[in-house]
Amino acid sequence: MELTKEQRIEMYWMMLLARRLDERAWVLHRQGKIAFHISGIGQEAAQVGAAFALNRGEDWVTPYYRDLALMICLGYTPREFVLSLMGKQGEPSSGGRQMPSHWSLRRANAVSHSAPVATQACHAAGIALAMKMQKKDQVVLTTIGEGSTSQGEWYEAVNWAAVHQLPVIFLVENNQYAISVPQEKQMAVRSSADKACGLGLEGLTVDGTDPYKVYEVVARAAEKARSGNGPTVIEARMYRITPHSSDDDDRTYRSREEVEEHKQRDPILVVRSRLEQEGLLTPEQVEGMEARAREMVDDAVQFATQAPYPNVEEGTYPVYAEEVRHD
Amino acid sequence: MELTKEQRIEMYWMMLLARRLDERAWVLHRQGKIAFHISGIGQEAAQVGAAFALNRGEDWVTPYYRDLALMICLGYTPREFVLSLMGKQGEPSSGGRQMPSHWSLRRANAVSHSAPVATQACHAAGIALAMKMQKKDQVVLTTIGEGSTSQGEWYEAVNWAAVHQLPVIFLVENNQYAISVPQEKQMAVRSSADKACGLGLEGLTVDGTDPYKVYEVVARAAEKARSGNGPTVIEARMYRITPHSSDDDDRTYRSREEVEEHKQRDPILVVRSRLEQEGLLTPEQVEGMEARAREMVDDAVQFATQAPYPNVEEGTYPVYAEEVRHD
Amino acid sequence: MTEMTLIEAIRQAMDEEMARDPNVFIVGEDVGIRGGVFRATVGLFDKYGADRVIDSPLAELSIVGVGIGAALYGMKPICEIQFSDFIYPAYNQIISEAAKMCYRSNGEWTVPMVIRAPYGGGIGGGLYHSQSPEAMFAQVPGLKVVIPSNPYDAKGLLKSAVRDPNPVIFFEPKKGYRLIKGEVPEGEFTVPIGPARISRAGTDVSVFAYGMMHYYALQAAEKVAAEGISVEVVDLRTLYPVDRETILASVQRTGKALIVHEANLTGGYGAEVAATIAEGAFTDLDAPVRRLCGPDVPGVPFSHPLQDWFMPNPEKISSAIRELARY
Amino acid sequence: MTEMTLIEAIRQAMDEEMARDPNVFIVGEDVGIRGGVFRATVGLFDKYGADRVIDSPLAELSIVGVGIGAALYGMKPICEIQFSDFIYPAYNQIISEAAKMCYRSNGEWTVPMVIRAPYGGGIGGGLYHSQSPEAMFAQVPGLKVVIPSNPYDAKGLLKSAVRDPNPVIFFEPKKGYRLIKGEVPEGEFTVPIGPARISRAGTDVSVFAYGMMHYYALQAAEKVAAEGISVEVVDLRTLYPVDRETILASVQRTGKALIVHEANLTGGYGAEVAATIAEGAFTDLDAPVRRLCGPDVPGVPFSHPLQDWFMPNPEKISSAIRELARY
Ligand SMILES: Cc1ncc(C[n+]2csc(CCOP(=O)(O)OP(=O)(O)O)c2C)c(N)n1
Ligand SMILES: Cc1ncc(C[n+]2csc(CCOP(=O)(O)OP(=O)(O)O)c2C)c(N)n1
Ligand SMILES: [Mg+2]
Ligand SMILES: [Mg+2]
Repeated sequence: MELTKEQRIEMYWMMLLARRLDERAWVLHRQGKIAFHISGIGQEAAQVGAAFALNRGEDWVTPYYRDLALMICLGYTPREFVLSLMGKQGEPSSGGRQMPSHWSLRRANAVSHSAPVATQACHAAGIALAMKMQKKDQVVLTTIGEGSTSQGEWYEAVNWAAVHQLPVIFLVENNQYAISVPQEKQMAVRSSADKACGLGLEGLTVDGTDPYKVYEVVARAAEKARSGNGPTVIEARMYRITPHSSDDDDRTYRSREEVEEHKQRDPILVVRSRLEQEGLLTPEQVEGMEARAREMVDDAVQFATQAPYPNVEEGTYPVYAEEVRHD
Repeated sequence: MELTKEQRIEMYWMMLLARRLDERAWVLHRQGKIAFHISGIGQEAAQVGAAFALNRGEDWVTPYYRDLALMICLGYTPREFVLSLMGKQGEPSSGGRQMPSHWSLRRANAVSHSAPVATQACHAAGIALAMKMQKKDQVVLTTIGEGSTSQGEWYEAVNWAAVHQLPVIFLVENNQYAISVPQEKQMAVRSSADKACGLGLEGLTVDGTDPYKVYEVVARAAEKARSGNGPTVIEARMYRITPHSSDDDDRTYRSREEVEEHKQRDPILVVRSRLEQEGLLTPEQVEGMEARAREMVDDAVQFATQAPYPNVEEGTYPVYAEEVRHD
Repeated sequence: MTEMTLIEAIRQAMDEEMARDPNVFIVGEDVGIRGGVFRATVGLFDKYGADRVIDSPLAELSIVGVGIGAALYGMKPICEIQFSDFIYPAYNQIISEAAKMCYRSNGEWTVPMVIRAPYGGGIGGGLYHSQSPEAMFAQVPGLKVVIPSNPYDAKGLLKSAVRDPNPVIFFEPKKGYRLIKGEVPEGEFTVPIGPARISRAGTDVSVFAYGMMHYYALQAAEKVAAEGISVEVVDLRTLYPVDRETILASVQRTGKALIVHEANLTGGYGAEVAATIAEGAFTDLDAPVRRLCGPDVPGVPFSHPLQDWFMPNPEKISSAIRELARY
Repeated sequence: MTEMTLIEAIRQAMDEEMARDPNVFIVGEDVGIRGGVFRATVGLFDKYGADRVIDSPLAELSIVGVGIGAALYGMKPICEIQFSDFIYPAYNQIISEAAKMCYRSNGEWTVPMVIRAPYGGGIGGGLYHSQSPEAMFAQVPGLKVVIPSNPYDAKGLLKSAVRDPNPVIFFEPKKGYRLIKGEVPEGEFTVPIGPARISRAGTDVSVFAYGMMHYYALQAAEKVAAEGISVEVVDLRTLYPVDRETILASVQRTGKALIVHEANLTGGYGAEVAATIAEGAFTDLDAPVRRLCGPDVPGVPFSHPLQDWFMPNPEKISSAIRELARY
C-alpha cells in the first residue's frame, strides 16, 4: 500500500494535467468558444489520491461534476474532455447530450451521473450491493460536495451501506461552499464525516490538499471494504479556488483576500515543491511535464475544434435500450 | 417541573382511557363494525409523558398514527375518535376523508398528517422556524416510528432544526418493528437517538414504558428549546404489542413468546402497580377509573354509531382554501 | 390451464423469473419474511433467501436508487413500493435517473429494473392508500408503464417487464388482487409490452380502460349489450409508450370513444388518449370524446358514501356508454 | 409605466409583497447574499435580512417541507427551487402534503405558499437545466399552477400567488428572464390566478401557449399575418385549474386549434387542452387539434444542433399554423 516514487510523481502529473486542462477550459470560455465550464481547480489532490487507492478499471466509481482529475486518472482523455466542452460528436459521456463535466466512462466503470446532486450516492450503494451479492472483490467510490450531503438521498445511501455493510467509500469533497452557501448553513457538525457516527459507520476527515494522505485513508477504506468490513465516509477538506461555474460571480459572496489566501496554498504548488524538496523532481522535469501537458491540451483543443457536431438525427435516440446503436 | 401526585394519577388515567378506547376499536373491528384500526397499545406511556411535558394548547404537535394517547391528552375526545373509526360526519380530523388515526385537531395545535411516513418532521421544523421568526415562547413536538427515521425526509428535518437551532423535539417511538421489519434492518446504530450526533444536536434514549421518565426528558428538551438552545432527538423504547394494524398478521414474523413477554411488561400494568405501591391509588380508585373509561367508551361508540355519514356532496370540497365551509 | 387470482399470477411470474435468472432479486418493505403486505412475495423469501428477497429500510427513494445501482451493475431488481401512494419519495430517482440514464449516456448505461406498486381505490384506503398516479409516469420518455387487468396478462407482462432492458413501472390494481380470477396456462409464456388488446369486439362505442376499470368496463359492456348497444372494449395495458394504432383503429370502427380511469380527470392519462383520438381520428368521430374519471379532488375519501361517490363503477360506466350511444 | 425585464418584474413583486406583509419570506438555495443564481432575489437579503431571505441547506424536499410547516403556522413562504429540474426531491411534499392538506383536514389547515422555479430550454442547459415539468403538477387537485409570459403578468400573478391561500407552483420561463421586456405600471396591481388571456385576436387559427412558447407564438402569429392568416393567440397563464371557457370560446371563433409547449408531447399539458377541445368544441372544429411540442426524448440535449432540433421556435410554430390554416 506504500506509494512508490514513480507513483507519487505520476500522481502529480495527473493533478497537473487536469489543472492545465481545466485552466484551458476557462480560457476557451473567455474566448467565447465554449458556453459553460464547471471547474475542479483546487480539488485535484483529493481526487487523484482517491483514484490511486482504487483498483482502477476493476473498482467502480460514481463521480460528480468536479472530478476532472479523478476521471483523468481513470483514463478519460483530454480530447474527450474538450469534445464534451464543445458538445461535439464522439464525446463518450453522453454523445453531446449532457452538459460538460457530467461524466460517464463505461470502459472505466465510471457511471453516468446527472445534475441533480446526491443521486449518485444511492447508485453506489446499489452497485456495492450487487458486488456483495456476486461476491466480487471490488469496491465503489462515490464522490459528492459537502453541500450535497444535506440531501436525504445521501443519508439514505449511507444508511443502506451501513445496514448491509457494503463495500462503498463515500468521499465528500468539502470545498467549503455550495455555490454561495458556506458549510455552516448546511450542517451543524464540523465535518460531514461526523455524519457517519449517526449511521453506525466509520467517518474520517483528511487534508484534501495532500494527495498522499488522501491516498492513504482511501486505500485503507478500500481494504476494509474488500475484506467485508463495510463502508466508510471520508471528508477531504479543500477549497474551491474558482467561482462555482462559468455562470457564477463569487465576488458577490466571498472576499478576494480569502480566495487569495487559498491560492497561496494551491495543492499543485504545494505538491510540486514537496517533490522538488524531496529530490523526486528537478526543475527540468517539472518543465518537461508542463510542456507535455501544454502539448496534450493544445492537441485536445485542436482535435475537438475540428470535430463535427452530432447529426440532428442523433437527438432522437436512444430513449430505450432497444435503440442503442453499437458502432 | 416536578410532577405532582395529581398529575401522575392524571397521566395514568389518560393512558388507561386511550387503552380502553383502543381495545374497543379492536372489538369493533372483530364485530365487523369498522373496517380498519391501527393501534397505539404499548405506546401510551411515552405519548402521555411527552404530552404532559408540553404547554398543551400553546405548543404545537405534528403527530403520527399511533398517537391516540397523545391526542387524548390534547383534548381529542373518545366520541371524536369513534367517529373517525366509522368515517362519520363531524369527525374533526378530516370530516371522514382520512382513514382513522390520521389526526388533526386545530383547536389543540395538532397538525393534520398523512399516511406517507416522515413528512410531518419537516412540517415541525417549519413550524419551529416560524415560531423563532415570530419570537414565540413555543415548542413543537413531532413523533415518528423508528423505521420511518430511515426516510431522508426525517434527516433533512432534523438537519434544518440543528442548523437553525429550532425549538423542536423529535420524539421517536421505537416499538422495535416497522410492520414486520426489525430495527436492525433499518439502521446500524443501537438507537435512533444516536443519529443526532451525526447532525450536531443532542440525542437521548429513554425507557418509553415509563411515562414519568419520558416526561422528564421531554420537559428538559422543551425547556432547552424555549431558551433558544435548539432541538433534541429523543428515542423512547417500547414494544408494539398488537399487530401493525387490523390488516396485519404478526404471527408470520415474530414469535408468540416474544409478544407474551412484552405483554407481561405492559406499561398500563406497570404504572398501575407502581401507583398502588406508592399508595397513590387504591384498588377502588383503579376500579372507578376503569368504570369511568368503560362508560366513556360505551358512550362514544353509541354516539358514533348513531351519527350520520357525511353527505355525498361533502366529497366535493374543500379542494382549495376558498371552498372551506365554516359552520 | 389453472384458474388463479391476479396476485397469484404476479407471484408466479416473480417466482419463475427468479428461478430462471439468478440476477433477478426483490427489494422493498416487508417483502421478506412477511411476504409483502398484500402477500405478493409469499414463499419467495424461504425459497430464495434473504439475499434475493431483501427487506429494505423504510425509504422508497433508496429502494429505487439502490435498485438502479444494482441494475447498472447488471442485476435485475424488482422494487416493490408498498402502495403507489408512497412512490413520490422515489420520484427523483425514477424521473431523473432511471428514465434518463440510457439517453443521457448515449446508451452506455441502461437500467433494467421493474418497479411494482399496487394502485387504485375502492378498498377503504382513504386518500393515501387509493391513489392512481399513472399519469405522473406515463409522460416520461425512457420509462415504460404497464397496468395489467387480469391474471394472464399480469403474469405475462410482469415476466416481460423483468426481461425488459429498461425501467418498467408496473402498477397493479390492488382491488382486483383477489377479486379478479382467470385462466393462466402452465409453463412459459410472456405478453409483450407495447400493444393494447381488444378484449371485446363491438361496433357502437369504444371504451378504453385499464386495470380495475377495465374489469368494470367489461361488466358494463355486458350490461348494455342486453340493451342492444355493441361495445368494443380496449384494454390499454401498456400506457407508455402509447399504442396509438390500436386506439385509432378502434375509433375508426365505432366512431365513439369513452375513456375510463380512476385517477382525477384533469391531466389524467385519459387526456392523452383523448388528444390522440382528436388528432388522429378527427374524421371518424361521430360524437365528442368522453372521459369518465375520478373527480378532481385530492384523493379518494375514506368514508364509504364518499368513496362510492368518487369511484367509477359498472353502473356509471354503463350510463356513460348509453349517453354516448345515443349521441 | 416602466419598461422592465421579466425577472425584474418578479423581483419587484417579491419586494413589494415582503414590504406589505411581514409574514412573507423567501427560502431557497443561494437566494440570500448571492441573490439567487438568476439574480431574482438580488437586494432582498440586504433589505429584509437573513431571517426573511434564508439560504437553505441544499435539499429541495426540506425547502418545501419546511415551507409547508411555516405556512401552517401562518407565514407566507416563497420557496425558490433553483431549477425546475430539481423539484422532484420535493415532489412528495408538494403532492402528498401541500396539495392535499386543505381537503384532507376538511379545511382546518391550509398551505398558503408559493414555489417558484425557473423552467424551460434553449439556454444550453442540457437535460437537467432545461426541463418543463408543468404537466406533473397541472394534474394535482389542491395545487394552482401558474406560468407568466411577460413582465406585467409575472408581477401581477406573482403578487396574487403570494396572497393566495393555497399552494401555487409558479414556473418562470428562464430563457425569457432578460429577453422578455415589457411595460409595467407603477404602483399596486395584481393579475388574477385563473383566467387565460387572449393576447392577440384572430379568426383563422387559435394558438394556445404559455411562457416562452407564448412569446414565440406571438412572433409566429405576426409572421403569418403578413401571409393573410389571422391567428388568435391565447396565453394560458394559469394552467391549473384549467380555464376551459376561454379555450373553448376561442375554438368556437376559429374552428382550429394549435397547442404549443416545450415539454414532451405525450402526456404533456397539451393533452389536457386537446382533450378539453375534443370534448367541448366537437361541433366547432374544422380540423384536427394539433400539438407542437418537445419530442418524446428524455430531455433537451446540450449540443447546439441537438438543442435546436428539440426546441419549438417561431419558425416551427409558423409552419404548423400554416398547415392548420390550409386544412
Ligand atoms: C438537486 C439539486 N439542487 C440544486 C442544484 C444546483 N446546484 C448545482 S451545484 C450546487 C452546489 C453544490 O455544492 P456542493 O455539494 O458543496 O458541491 P461543490 O459544487 O461545492 O463541489 C447547487 C446548489 C443541483 N444541481 N441539484
Ligand atoms: C412513505 C411510506 N412508505 C410506506 C408506508 C407503509 N407503512 C405504513 S406504517 C409502516 C411501518 C412504520 O414503521 P415505524 O416507523 O417503525 O412506525 P410504527 O408503525 O412501528 O409505529 C409502513 C412501511 C407508509 N405509510 N409511508
Ligand atoms: Mg462544496
Ligand atoms: Mg416501529
